[in-house]
Amino acid sequence: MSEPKMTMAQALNTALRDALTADDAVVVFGEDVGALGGVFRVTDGLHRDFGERRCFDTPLAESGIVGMAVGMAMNGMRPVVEMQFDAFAFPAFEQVTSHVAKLANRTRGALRLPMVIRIPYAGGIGGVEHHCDSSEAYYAHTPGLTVVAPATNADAYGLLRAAIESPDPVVFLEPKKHYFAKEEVDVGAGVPPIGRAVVRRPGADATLIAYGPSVPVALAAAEQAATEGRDLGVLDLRSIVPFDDETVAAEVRRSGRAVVVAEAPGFASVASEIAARVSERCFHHLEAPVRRVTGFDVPYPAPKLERHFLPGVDRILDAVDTLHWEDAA
Amino acid sequence: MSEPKMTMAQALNTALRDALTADDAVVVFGEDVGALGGVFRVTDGLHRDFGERRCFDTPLAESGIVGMAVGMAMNGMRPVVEMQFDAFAFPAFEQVTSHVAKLANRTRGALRLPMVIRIPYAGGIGGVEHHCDSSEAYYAHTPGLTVVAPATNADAYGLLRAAIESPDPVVFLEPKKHYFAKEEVDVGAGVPPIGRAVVRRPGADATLIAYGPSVPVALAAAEQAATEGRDLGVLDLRSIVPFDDETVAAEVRRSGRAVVVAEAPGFASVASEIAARVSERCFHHLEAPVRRVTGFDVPYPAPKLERHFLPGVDRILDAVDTLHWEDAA
Amino acid sequence: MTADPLAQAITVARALEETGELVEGVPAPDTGALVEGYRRLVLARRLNEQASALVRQGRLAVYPSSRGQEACQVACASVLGDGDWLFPTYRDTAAIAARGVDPVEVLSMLRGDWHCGYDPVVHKVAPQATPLATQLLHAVGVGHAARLRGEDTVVMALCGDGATSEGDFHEACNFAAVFAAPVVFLVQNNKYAISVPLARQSVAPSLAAKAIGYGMPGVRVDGNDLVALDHTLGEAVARARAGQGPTLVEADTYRMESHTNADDATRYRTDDEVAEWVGRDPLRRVQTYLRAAGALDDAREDEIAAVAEEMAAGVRAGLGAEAAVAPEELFAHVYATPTPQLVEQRAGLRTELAFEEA
Amino acid sequence: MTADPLAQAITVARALEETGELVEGVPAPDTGALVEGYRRLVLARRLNEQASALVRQGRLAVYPSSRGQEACQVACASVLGDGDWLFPTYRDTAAIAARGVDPVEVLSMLRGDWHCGYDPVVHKVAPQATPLATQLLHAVGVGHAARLRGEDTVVMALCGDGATSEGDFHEACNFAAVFAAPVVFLVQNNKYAISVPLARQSVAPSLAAKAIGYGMPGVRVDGNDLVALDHTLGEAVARARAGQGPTLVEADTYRMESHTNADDATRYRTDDEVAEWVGRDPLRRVQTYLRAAGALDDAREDEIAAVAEEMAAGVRAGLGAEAAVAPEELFAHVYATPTPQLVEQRAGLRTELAFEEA
Ligand SMILES: Cc1ncc(C[n+]2csc(CCOP(=O)(O)OP(=O)(O)O)c2C)c(N)n1
Ligand SMILES: Cc1ncc(C[n+]2csc(CCOP(=O)(O)OP(=O)(O)O)c2C)c(N)n1
Ligand SMILES: [Mg+2]
Ligand SMILES: [Mg+2]
Repeated sequence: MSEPKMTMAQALNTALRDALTADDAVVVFGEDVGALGGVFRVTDGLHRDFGERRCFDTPLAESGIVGMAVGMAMNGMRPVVEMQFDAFAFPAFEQVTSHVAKLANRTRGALRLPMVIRIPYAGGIGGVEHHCDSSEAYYAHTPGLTVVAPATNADAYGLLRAAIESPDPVVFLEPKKHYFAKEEVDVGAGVPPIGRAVVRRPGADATLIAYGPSVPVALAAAEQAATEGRDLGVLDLRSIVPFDDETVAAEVRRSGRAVVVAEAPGFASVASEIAARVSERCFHHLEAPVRRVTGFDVPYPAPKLERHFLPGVDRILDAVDTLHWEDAA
Repeated sequence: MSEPKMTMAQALNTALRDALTADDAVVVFGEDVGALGGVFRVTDGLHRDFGERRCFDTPLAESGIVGMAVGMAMNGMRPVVEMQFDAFAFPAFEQVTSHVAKLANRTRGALRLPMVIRIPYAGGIGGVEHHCDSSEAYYAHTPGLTVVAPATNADAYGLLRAAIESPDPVVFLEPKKHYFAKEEVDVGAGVPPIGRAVVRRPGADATLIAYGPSVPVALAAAEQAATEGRDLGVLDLRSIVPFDDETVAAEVRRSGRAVVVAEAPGFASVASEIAARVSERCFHHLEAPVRRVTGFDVPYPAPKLERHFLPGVDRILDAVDTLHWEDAA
Repeated sequence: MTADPLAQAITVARALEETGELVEGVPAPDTGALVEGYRRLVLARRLNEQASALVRQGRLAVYPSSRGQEACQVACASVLGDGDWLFPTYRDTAAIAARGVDPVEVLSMLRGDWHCGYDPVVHKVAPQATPLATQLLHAVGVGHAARLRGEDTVVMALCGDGATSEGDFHEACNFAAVFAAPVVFLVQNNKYAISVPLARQSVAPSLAAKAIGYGMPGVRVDGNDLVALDHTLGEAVARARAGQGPTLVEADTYRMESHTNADDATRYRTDDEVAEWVGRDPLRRVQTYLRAAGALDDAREDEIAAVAEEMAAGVRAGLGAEAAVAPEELFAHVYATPTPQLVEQRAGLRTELAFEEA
Repeated sequence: MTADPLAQAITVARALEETGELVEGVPAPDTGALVEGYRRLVLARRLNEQASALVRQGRLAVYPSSRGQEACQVACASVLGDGDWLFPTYRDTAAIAARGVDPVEVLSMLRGDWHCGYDPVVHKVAPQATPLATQLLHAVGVGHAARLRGEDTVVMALCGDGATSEGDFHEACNFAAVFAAPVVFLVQNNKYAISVPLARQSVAPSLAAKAIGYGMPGVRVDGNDLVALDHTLGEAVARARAGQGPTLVEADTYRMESHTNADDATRYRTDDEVAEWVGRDPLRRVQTYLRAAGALDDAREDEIAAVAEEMAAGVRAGLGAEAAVAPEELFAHVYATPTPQLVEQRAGLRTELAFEEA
């Protein structure tokens, strides 16, 4: 029996609805999340159906939104806040790094912050400047945050439910370019644990490691490679922090080769971390250095140059080509 | 003939003085940099000697300080601003990421921002929370910023002069624990280029790669290792962005082993980047995986636990011990 | 400050009634100058219409229209001198054009060419700001730098009602006041921040009242009244130029269209509300006044319309001619000299492109 | 708001003259309650003195003293009920103690044990905030959460004059006003932010005047006058509790010591200025009044002094007994359950420690 098809925006909306229904402590707020239903319609109808107390608009101030959420979480609520785009979460950076990430530790666990910061994430939508940034490295580098990035609509649903139920603060990265693509979503599958990667495609020759919007690109590359006789696996991290070392290392040890794919500029990034970890943990199994296919170390470009910036199938396959195949058995 | 001895605070103060004298466009401002001379006395006497127009206190608002500096740099000045401690630069994060780093690119170079953001950096001073963070990863990951971290007082002088003369915005990280230690400083040595690492100690067996406050720790570890018959080299990056791939790769290829040392939490950090780059670029020369000795992935601890958090000589030597010496010739 | 700063910050200054009649006691404006103002209003309106049309035709991705706010757009530019600076937002395309920048250059950003299509230094117009309120601090910096050098530059810094809630608005106002920076802050209070109404943004008696907390004058003006705007902004500019520091001006106006074409305003406001503001149209008010004063006739209107059509045709043509952007430009401006890392990445892209072309 | 919000925000409310006499027209305070207030003032002063002494003896690393601000410290705690919350800064140790937290727990942070030495939930006292103004938003959140649940909690949020310049101050005031959150913002205007004098922080007629721009009452009160503070803060708490929203209270006071022991105030202020404020001492004022009113005699003073000495002895003893902190605690609280990465890192540290011990 096939599950209903929904877009990622709908899957997230359903997750919010189900969470609001399941737990009175859940509240949703941010800019334009009320009557408008969010600029991506992720909160569509919540204000109407759950009322002003459960879903409301705030003044236009991101530090304010996150800071107020901290206080509400201190006082028994489970706030889920929306930042309108990655770059517009930056005004809240001090609140995120100095409080959201640290308050539980500061108080020896007396005050945990069960809050979720939802961020429409990454590019590929031809947006004007500041609308396509990938900001996961900033959060992943900050101890105390859980950082999650779904790649499928089913994961969007499940991981958002898990994020809302988490006792820890979660930065929840929603790939913008997926918002309006439909897939089957099983909302009855239960809440999955955060911190588990999943093998989207097994592959004997090399492993592509990706998360969020780069997963479908990696899958397309693997598809393409298959037609050329190369068997590439694709691993979807789903959760950046915690990191699923076990699954990642197992896959790479099996294949002996790895390419990390991510949209963000590569320098000092999550891709760097993955490459460093894999290089360290799989040292004796690697036939070739771990390659990274990432955004260039430049600001996200204007729409006309977007396709040259983003890691695409060709660039991934070029990287795969460099993995010392001549040495292979 | 030996050069005069000065503390790093004095070396930086001298650099600011010399820059203020050399170029009318240079202005110094921030919190408490005027009459007080800065909480670390780096701007000591500048207000008195150069007057209110060249060195002044601002209202207490870091986004304001950086944002005003952007405007002043747009209009012909070379602002050098001080953030009082790493964590107190976070309110300015949006200005730094969305403007300081991007304005030149946004305007196709029509508006460059020759400004310096000075940040007392990292720990080891037994400070209360928020006073010992290491924030280089956030800046190094942001394209458009130059990120510099001196380890010696001579470099503090030279690199600050270079940073002020740079046409690009520079984040200048000053290791707090060095502020009051004296060394010889040759202020007449000319302005060095930014982007060059330096071999502080050659070493045949393995290379310790460090920057800023970790350099002396790495040197101490090498010293210690020497007494045990192991010849460790120490490389001081000095500049994180641009990164000196040439020098780093050359050293590691020579020694075949590398340990990266940095105070910041290791996950998705500059240390990750170095480990990933070295693993990729020196793959065939590595006898062992590149190890990282970094801060743990926890918030910077209270003074009593600081010594357990910080990478120290023992931890570095433990990491060196894991570098597959049994395989060595 | 005047004797009663709060009253001044609450009372809406007006020169022309909605009917186009002069408000009692207000001196009659110079009609020659006002005809020129009217011409600029018509151009601004035409530009808004043309850009929106291009969006509907799929030739521009997005356009945040200032329809209904044209009086603000025109006034904020015309009170400035050549040496002054304008700091616009994404909504202020018409103001930038009124300052003399070719609208094609401005709109090329929305065609996706690059983040800023005009040279900000040549025109003394900052790039259109997207991260809300951040540009206000830059405006203060530009003004303060000028002041430190003894120059009499004035900086006009624009933002919306929503942006006043951001921390940077606060810091900019405070820095400007403390340093007596020559900045005029013009808040176009168009009643909405995307969907969020003013009442959720602030419960203050007015946005201009915020000025009191910074120790600068705050004044409120009818934002659909070109004559009042010219006067109020002109005075603020004069104060700034004379070294008397910043002013916060709140213009009471309305966003007649959706936030952008991607927005759906019917979700959060009523047709009645919009209809009410049609009656307060900034163009008709001046037109009626000038016609009544005998300073505007059909012939002059036709002339103006022709100029506006010419401008619009230029925009269509200019934006029709697709400009190619070289992929390598990705790396060209990030640093004055590309880092070794960027040189390497550029080389990689070059190889890819050569391969694609082959 | 009252008829003239600006006048209210500028005039300094006072009940006791600097001489200790009742201000004309002010009703006489309840002397029983005021003796209790005096007792708390003496305790607060003694705590400041004891902590500073421990710093001089090298037994505490640092102490930001509230000497001179004790009336604010006492009043802000005593106007709260058990269910209310206090949001203090690094300077408000005495206020936290006045709220009933063991000062040894508070000061253990400055001994380097951990970032917060008391349980914030048990005491309904947030951890002492270091990043300026950030805590004000948390206060609004705590208040708003209570209100959504229909609870009548009030939140007292403290900050300094310098902190009012931060963007978060602005956002917190605005959120509180828009949501009518039950928050009392108490700005202890002690005239300096480390070395930066008020004049470089703001050129507004008062800090309380900022309230006007948020649409909330702003009141100014003599911060060295316990009676006036009790009254003003009490009224603000009552308003908040009644659902009438936030109030911004500016207390006019002075930091008698350096910012911390690490600071050198002679670099930026004169002895004369400090001497002037000695005359406005918050303790002596109440003492003189109570003595004149016959409500305080030597015996009672001796009793109070004894209690204060006992407290100080407890602080000395408590801080003398070094508390060991387990290195593994580094990993214990970062997440509810340590991540695999932290488990691995903890194992590494365990090995190191085992090796050290061996
Ligand atoms: C820091 C930041 N947060 C959010 C946004 C997204 N955003 C763009 S425009 C807008 C509404 C702005 O409203 P207002 O300031 O009133 O200006 P208007 O659009 O009405 O001219 C929002 C929320 C942004 N650009 N920057
Ligand atoms: C965001 C931030 N910036 C800078 C600092 C460093 N700092 C600590 S206290 C202080 C002065 C604060 O002055 P004020 O708000 O008046 O409070 P006071 O110390 O006088 O009680 C500064 C600049 C900080 N703690 N947080
Ligand atoms: Mg608006
Ligand atoms: Mg102060």
